[in-house]
Amino acid sequence: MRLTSPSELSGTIRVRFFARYAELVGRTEAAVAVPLPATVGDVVRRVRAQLPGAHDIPERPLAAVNLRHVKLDASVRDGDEVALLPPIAGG
Amino acid sequence: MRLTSPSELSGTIRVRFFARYAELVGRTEAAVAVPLPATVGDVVRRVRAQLPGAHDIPERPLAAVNLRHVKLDASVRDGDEVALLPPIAGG
Amino acid sequence: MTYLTRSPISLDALLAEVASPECGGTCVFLGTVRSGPEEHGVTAIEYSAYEEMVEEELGRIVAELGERWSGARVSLRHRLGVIGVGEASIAIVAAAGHRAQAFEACRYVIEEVKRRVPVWKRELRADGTAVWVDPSGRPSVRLSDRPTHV
Amino acid sequence: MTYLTRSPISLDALLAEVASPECGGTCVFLGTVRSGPEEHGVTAIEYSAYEEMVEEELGRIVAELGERWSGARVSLRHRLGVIGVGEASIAIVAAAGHRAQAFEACRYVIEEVKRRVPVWKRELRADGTAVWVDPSGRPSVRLSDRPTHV
Repeated sequence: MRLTSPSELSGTIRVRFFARYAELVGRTEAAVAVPLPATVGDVVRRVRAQLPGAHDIPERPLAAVNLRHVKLDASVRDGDEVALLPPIAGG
Repeated sequence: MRLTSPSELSGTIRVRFFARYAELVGRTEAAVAVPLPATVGDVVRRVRAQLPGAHDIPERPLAAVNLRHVKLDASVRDGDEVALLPPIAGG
Repeated sequence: MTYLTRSPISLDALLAEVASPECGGTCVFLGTVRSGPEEHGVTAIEYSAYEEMVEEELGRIVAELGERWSGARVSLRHRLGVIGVGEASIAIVAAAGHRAQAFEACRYVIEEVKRRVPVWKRELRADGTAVWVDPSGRPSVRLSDRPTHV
Repeated sequence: MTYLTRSPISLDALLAEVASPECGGTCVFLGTVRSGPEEHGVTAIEYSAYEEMVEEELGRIVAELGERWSGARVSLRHRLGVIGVGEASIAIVAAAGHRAQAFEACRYVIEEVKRRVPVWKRELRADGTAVWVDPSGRPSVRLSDRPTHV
């Protein structure tokens, strides 16, 4: 299980929170360390487990990496910006 | 043939011409006498036969009676306004 | 209601006519005088109409709109006379609770106008000629450049 | 390109951006803050966004438009911040040679915005509460009225 292996390379992901999710965690961003290789889904699991209030973020939220929508199985690299997006309601 | 019967009641129709049709006949309206009962088609035939330049109006033009689109078999009454409409090109 | 004007159309005035707190979507259509490669040097278009019937027919179209999209609000103007390239000959504003209705209602009005409302246009060309436009959008008959009688 | 603004949107400026003699049809969509019976006393909506991504995503939508409707020209603005009832949160202008393209292009932009562009809204109510709006247009979660951190 990648997330618990201490021997692997680790990356730091900038995670951003918006709207209701920002309210839930009481912040708009966090730096999250994940063992690599990792997916957006891995980042979400880590966020939900570690950040106070983040457990109320859905298990499968809408997400973006580096300003593009992605699926949760998209991979992330060290330095990526992952955004967790509440249901879009613009226009 | 109604149009040639002298014994029938006659009606006077105000005929209006627009755009290219007005150019063809060199006028924007005419009073046309038709034996009644008569249809818009009868009025058109009479106009095309009698008015200089009107023969270049199509045999079956778009027409309106009293500000409403009608088919050529619609009946007309004394005092009606019949308009012969070139292909519509508004908007 | 007077839907016809010989002055430039004020979109702001039309928007104000339909504004309502219950409308979340507004769709506008502007038809403007075009002078692209297909137009062969059009400098302006002269619009003429069977004016009394235009008013009646547009009134009927607006009434139909109220039946099809209840809660939709519409305002419109059709301009007549000589209209220069880039200027609007028609402006339609349809506001509704939600966007789908606003788009559909606005589209309905312009399609019905093109089909039913007795307006004609004559392209004025840079070479001094004038050409009646047929409904497909392309001129069909070239006539002299004497002024129309209408 | 900057598609976001915190000021009232000038439709005239957007129309001027796309005006072209080769365009005969222009379709506009305005999304305005609604306060109908469904809205339970909404006085304004506060719009927030993932601003950098909004700019990128709108740029991508505009690029797609050019591929699908060649010759279509589009301009748009999305407003953020607190927007009062009746004011526009988004304005989209699509101009094209002919009306069908203008309508389709304008509709495409607003549908893609609703689907892809990371903007959120919080309804501000007359009773002092604030409610995040879910994508179906109805609020789903009632939260405190403390200001959002975004």
